[in-house]
Amino acid sequence: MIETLIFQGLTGLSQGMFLWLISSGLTLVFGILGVLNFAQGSFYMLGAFVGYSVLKFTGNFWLATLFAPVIVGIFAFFLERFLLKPAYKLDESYQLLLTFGFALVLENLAKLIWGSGYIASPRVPGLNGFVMLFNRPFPTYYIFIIAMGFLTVAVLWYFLKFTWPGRILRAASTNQEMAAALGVNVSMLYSLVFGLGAILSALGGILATPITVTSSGVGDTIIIKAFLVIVIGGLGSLKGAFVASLIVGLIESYGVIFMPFFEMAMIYIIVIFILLFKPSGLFPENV
Amino acid sequence: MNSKEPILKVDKLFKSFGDLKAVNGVNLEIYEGGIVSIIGPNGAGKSTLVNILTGFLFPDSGHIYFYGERIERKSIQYRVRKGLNRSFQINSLFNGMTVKENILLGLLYWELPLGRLLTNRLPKALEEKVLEIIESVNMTDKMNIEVDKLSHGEQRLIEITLSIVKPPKLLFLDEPTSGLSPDERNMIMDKIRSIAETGTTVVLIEHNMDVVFSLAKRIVVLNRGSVIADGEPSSIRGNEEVKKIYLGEDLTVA
Amino acid sequence: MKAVFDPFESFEKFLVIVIILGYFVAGFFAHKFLSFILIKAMVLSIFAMGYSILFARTGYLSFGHAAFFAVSAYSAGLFVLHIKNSMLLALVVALLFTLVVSAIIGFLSLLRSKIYFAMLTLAFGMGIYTIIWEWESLTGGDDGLIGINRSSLFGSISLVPINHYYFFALVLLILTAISIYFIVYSPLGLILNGIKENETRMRYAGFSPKIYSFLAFVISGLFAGVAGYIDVFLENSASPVMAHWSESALPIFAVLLGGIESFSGPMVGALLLTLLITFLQTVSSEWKLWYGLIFIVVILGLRGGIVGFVKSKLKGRGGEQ
Amino acid sequence: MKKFNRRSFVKAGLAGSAAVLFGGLTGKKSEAKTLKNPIKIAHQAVLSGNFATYGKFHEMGARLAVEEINANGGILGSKIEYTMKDATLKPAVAVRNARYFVEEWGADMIMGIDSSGQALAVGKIMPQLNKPLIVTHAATSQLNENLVFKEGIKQIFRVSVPTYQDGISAAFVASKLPIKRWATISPSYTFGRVSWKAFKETLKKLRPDVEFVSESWAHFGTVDFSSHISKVMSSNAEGFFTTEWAGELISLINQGQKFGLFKKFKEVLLSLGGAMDVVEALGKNYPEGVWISCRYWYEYPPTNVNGSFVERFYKRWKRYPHYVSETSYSAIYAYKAAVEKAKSVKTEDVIKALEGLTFVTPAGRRWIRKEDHQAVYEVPWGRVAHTDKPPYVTLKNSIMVWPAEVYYPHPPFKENDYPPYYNNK
Amino acid sequence: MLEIKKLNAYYGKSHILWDVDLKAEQNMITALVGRNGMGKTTTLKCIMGLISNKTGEIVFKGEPIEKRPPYEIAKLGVGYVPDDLGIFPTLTVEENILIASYLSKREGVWDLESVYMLFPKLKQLRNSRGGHLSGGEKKMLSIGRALAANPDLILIDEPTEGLAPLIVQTLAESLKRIKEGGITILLTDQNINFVKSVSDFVYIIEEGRIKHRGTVEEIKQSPEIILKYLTV
Repeated sequence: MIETLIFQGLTGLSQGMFLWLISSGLTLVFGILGVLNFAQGSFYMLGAFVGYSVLKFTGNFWLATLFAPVIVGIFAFFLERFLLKPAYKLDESYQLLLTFGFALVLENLAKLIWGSGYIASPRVPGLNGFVMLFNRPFPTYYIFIIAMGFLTVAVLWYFLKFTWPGRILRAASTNQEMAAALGVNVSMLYSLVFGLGAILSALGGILATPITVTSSGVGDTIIIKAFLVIVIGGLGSLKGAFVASLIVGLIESYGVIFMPFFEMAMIYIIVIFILLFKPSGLFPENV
Repeated sequence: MNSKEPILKVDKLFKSFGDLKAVNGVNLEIYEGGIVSIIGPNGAGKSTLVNILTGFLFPDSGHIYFYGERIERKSIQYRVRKGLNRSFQINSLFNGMTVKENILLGLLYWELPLGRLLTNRLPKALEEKVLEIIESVNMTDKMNIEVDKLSHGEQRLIEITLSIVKPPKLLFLDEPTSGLSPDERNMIMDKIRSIAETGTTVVLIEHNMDVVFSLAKRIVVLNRGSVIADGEPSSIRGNEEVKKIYLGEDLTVA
Repeated sequence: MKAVFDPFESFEKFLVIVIILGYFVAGFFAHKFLSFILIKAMVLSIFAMGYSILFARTGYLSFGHAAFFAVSAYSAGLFVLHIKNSMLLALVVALLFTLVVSAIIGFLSLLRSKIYFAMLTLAFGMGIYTIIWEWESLTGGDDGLIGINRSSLFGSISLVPINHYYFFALVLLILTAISIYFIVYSPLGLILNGIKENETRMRYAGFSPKIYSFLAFVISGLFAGVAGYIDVFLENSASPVMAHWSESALPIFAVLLGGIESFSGPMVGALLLTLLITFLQTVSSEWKLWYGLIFIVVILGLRGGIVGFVKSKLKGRGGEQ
Repeated sequence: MKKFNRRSFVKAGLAGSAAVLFGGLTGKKSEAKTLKNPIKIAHQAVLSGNFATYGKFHEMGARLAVEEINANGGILGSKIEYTMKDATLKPAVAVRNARYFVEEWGADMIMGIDSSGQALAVGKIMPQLNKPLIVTHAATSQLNENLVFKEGIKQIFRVSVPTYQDGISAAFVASKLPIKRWATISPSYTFGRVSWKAFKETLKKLRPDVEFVSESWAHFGTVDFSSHISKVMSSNAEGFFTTEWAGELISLINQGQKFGLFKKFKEVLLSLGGAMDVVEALGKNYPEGVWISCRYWYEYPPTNVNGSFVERFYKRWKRYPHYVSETSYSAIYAYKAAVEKAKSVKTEDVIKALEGLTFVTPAGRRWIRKEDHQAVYEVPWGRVAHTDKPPYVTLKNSIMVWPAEVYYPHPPFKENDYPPYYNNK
Repeated sequence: MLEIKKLNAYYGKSHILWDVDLKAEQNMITALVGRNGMGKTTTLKCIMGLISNKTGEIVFKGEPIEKRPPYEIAKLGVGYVPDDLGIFPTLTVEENILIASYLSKREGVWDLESVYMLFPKLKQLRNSRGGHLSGGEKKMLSIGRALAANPDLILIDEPTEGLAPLIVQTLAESLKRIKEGGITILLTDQNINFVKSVSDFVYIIEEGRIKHRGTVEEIKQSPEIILKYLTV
């Protein structure tokens, strides 16, 4: 039983990491731009598709992992410049609706470009095997995913804590007027943060390709979960997004054993409780 | 000052934001009738005090008694229904709605029987009352204009009118003349006088000393969240401590 | 543009009456598919008009109203399938259930405001979706409820032929339009608008805004229920996707397309949206792409919706004279 | 095991030679007087979202049939006009499309439909529309048992297999395997539950000694199966059965490989593992040795009819036919056969002609039962082996087939009346 | 250094500044004096580019800046100490200072060490989060941060607000040293004694209009002006 619990825990962690990659992007964008970005799921999907194209072109999964998020990030950067900026004067619910429109369009554009089929999963050199835990195999790729999750946490933490662009980001999240008065180009910062958010989500997308299937509808499914994650964690809190991603991942994983038909409902129940009793989430804090 | 019971009694009120003590143990009694002014330099805690007294913020500690009833944890609307209202420093109207609709919204709670919530035509008396109020501020010709299209002075007039459509017993006016031209200021001052004459006790938070001294019978001076002087205008004018806080603490470097 | 003293009130009224007359006349000429599509448009109109009370008037964005649509559809369907084959009683039962569910969800969601409110309605709505999907013994799970047939009204008026049902739906549409008219152009409508414009000021005017927001929520929920009721007897079936959050985007889009500030907007928007989707689906298999693009254009470029656009043109002409 | 293979091949050969009606290649010239020009056939399937690939495969099969028939003079001289619409997976959309096809576009026959909910919703309104509906994918047994057999909605036909195939025929395979303990990860909706129940009950009858030790239910739209896999792998099961399909099955296989699922379980049965979308996506990565099936497999039956169909299909689309391509293709030929038999496009005549119709299709001989309008045909199971040319997966050396009649429940359908009707001895 | 001509500014419908003309001469401390609510903060925000709804000219070092965004104005060499001080609460004291030098990329005498020398208290607090400082500490930090960007002109809004007398005195000393270091200062205040002690040139603003201008000597010699505009 103990081994089962540990195995479920590990798979839950790996599921949580994908949620973390999406919800960290959502959190950054919300923390700086104040926009709840529905299209974050589309960036996840684009990450997988663009990654697939890069992989086809280069034949190297690691190059795809490197380039796909950057390409998607650049795309998001321009999307923000041209289509999201005009909406900042609107009410926040309109911004949400606008990004919902982005998601609709991107999903269908992807279908036009990459077709409607399922995209084959690449093999990842060196990570196709498994390690033995309690005499049961556990795939190395999942361990890699968990490690990548923690790595992105570390990199983001380091970036925000110890680099100047990161400090500027933290500064701007608390006082944009002062940041501007010190020389921060806030409009550019917005575009860059939107791009960075897209990079994180797209990284999630490409990393998921070796184990799941990619199709144009995949962003839709995951964004709702990510929304729930950031509500649990606290809007705008990266720490909260991380902890909540892991909580949701673990609940789903243990739910499969303990309450097979209600693990989906569990998330909603938690969200409802959080909103009623701790409305600002687990970690109400700024980026 | 007055042997009667105060209508508003503030007892050791505290409110902090982080380590900033915005309101630091304020004690205050307001008696019925006339105009009282609260003045003080920037950051003295005037706005926070008004926000706490009118229910926009809850205090950290201390009590507020309105006609003897403790109200410091009551909702805004509860206090309003008891006869305590305010105007806002930065106009807080129903933008996008006409003058008439603004005034009507101010009156609806008091004047409309619940059963007529869905009537397509307003009760005659109510309709007349709205027109009467609009006329009293000389805006009859502008009553179908959306308020955000009016001049700043006109908006301010409606701001104040909105707080007195149902005359409150105690009214806080937060910087009623800020951002106004001299003409507009005189108009607002007349308005304030007439409000006080109808029996509403007015508490005026104001920067403009001409306005304060020409209207107020009693002045309360706030500095760093505490009351440092309280008395008739003449005594305030001669108060050295007040002079100091306005002109700067007595500096040896000077 | 706003409640009670809208100078365009008569224009709005006129527009709604024209559309209703149009539906009425079309009812005699439309052949089967067109009447089906027009009933669909009426369903969306009722849904959107009710939704506009919450979204356009009171300023709350809900992603959970599809759930009320579905609750009504399922309770009406289950009632005629298992208890009594009476469409009138089914309407009463459906609205009763919708009332209870929307009151509970509305109460809980309104404990928080703005973006949290949108999230909460999404969560509660998806909770209902999950219940419908999983409670297979009652709801038929993913297969849904089937065979929900129309019967007759008062024992004599048969609603089985689609053109009869068309006029039944039209009567409900007219009743909805009248109710919405009375809400929008009444003190209640003004109060709701006041909450949207300035909730704090409403408190200083003596109101308890939450009570009225709750009222708006339940009203909009009830009309979602009316729409769900008509739909289930039109489709003769109910399925869990009815409750999915993405279905809540339809009334939102209808309201935005028609014009968020206007009384006739939801009706205009619903009709256009229904025709638009039908048209796009016919001409292109990538219809959702076009749908999304139009959505973006409406939000970025056509803030007052179509009715708002027409009104500003009319107003502009009036100003020049 | 070999015995079965041989027997199945014999049967298949017989079926191939028993071709009675197959107009596509006969190229019969049109008769002088045409019935109606053009004959309109409308098709709907899911073209958007996660399952969009299904709609494309549907369309490829149907278009191929239409092109062939039109090139050969049409149906009794009338050309076919064909249209295709996105049905999404929402019943309301399918109903709207159906209404549009019949009432607006003037379709003579409508076909397609993927989800059970859609099939039932559209089925229910068929008396109003009164045109033949040929379902090519949705598998719910309620369609033929309740709507057609019990309620008498005669307009509904289905050329694809009902869920029996997925659960019951899998149990036939399982009964021959030397293992006792079974586990499943099944879709958490009606289709998955019905199939698993059918599998369990049938297998229990065939092999009273088996046990079902672990089940895990995955929601519709699950992308990550790892916790389900982890759960079933912690049991002591030896065999694994699933009716997961499309993208979800691909995910399950991918993740299963990573977790060593195909090593842990001695036998794995994937009822829909033979669907071409899954085969294309996995290609050479398809784990060898697992048992797969689906509602049509491009290598079966090894007849000329099938071989030439696969060839033409490949030539036209550069892909191998999916089962929905074959069912869509055959639906149109079934309709053609019926119209030619009835010499009429009137709904009642076509229905009458279709009832009891036996016709030869790429998937072999199909026979439409009169009582419930279900086309009965055989579908193979086999073990995955790799080849060097696309689609890189072959079952050639391990195909197992049972006569469909023995595992299709018969009218009158009684509750929980699962086979075997087939006498094992 | 800085010249403002006919500046009018608005908040919504509210006309806050009326034809304000103002000059800040090189290497001087210019004070804009008035009671609160008179438009002092708005004037500084206009210079910094934080208010877009304005008309008139603002010329800094010969260059018109009224149309420029705040970050460009900052890079031209204008530092800003707002009345709320604008300390970044989640950054440490040291980060708060260094972020300014990082962003400005301007060379000069001011760096972390020289700021610490000016305000030794900050050095002790270097690793505390900005949000945890007291009001006086925040004030030092805000000024120190503005200096670290090595601006040519520094705008200080209400430097004495909320400060204890002793600290005001230290502050006056510090401002003089900053001036000696070659930085022009434009400050607003209502504490006339403080203004008298530090500034070279004084503008008195009331109701958004400049009512009086003169050197500090002139102001000192006309107490009636002070009484008229500044006291109760």
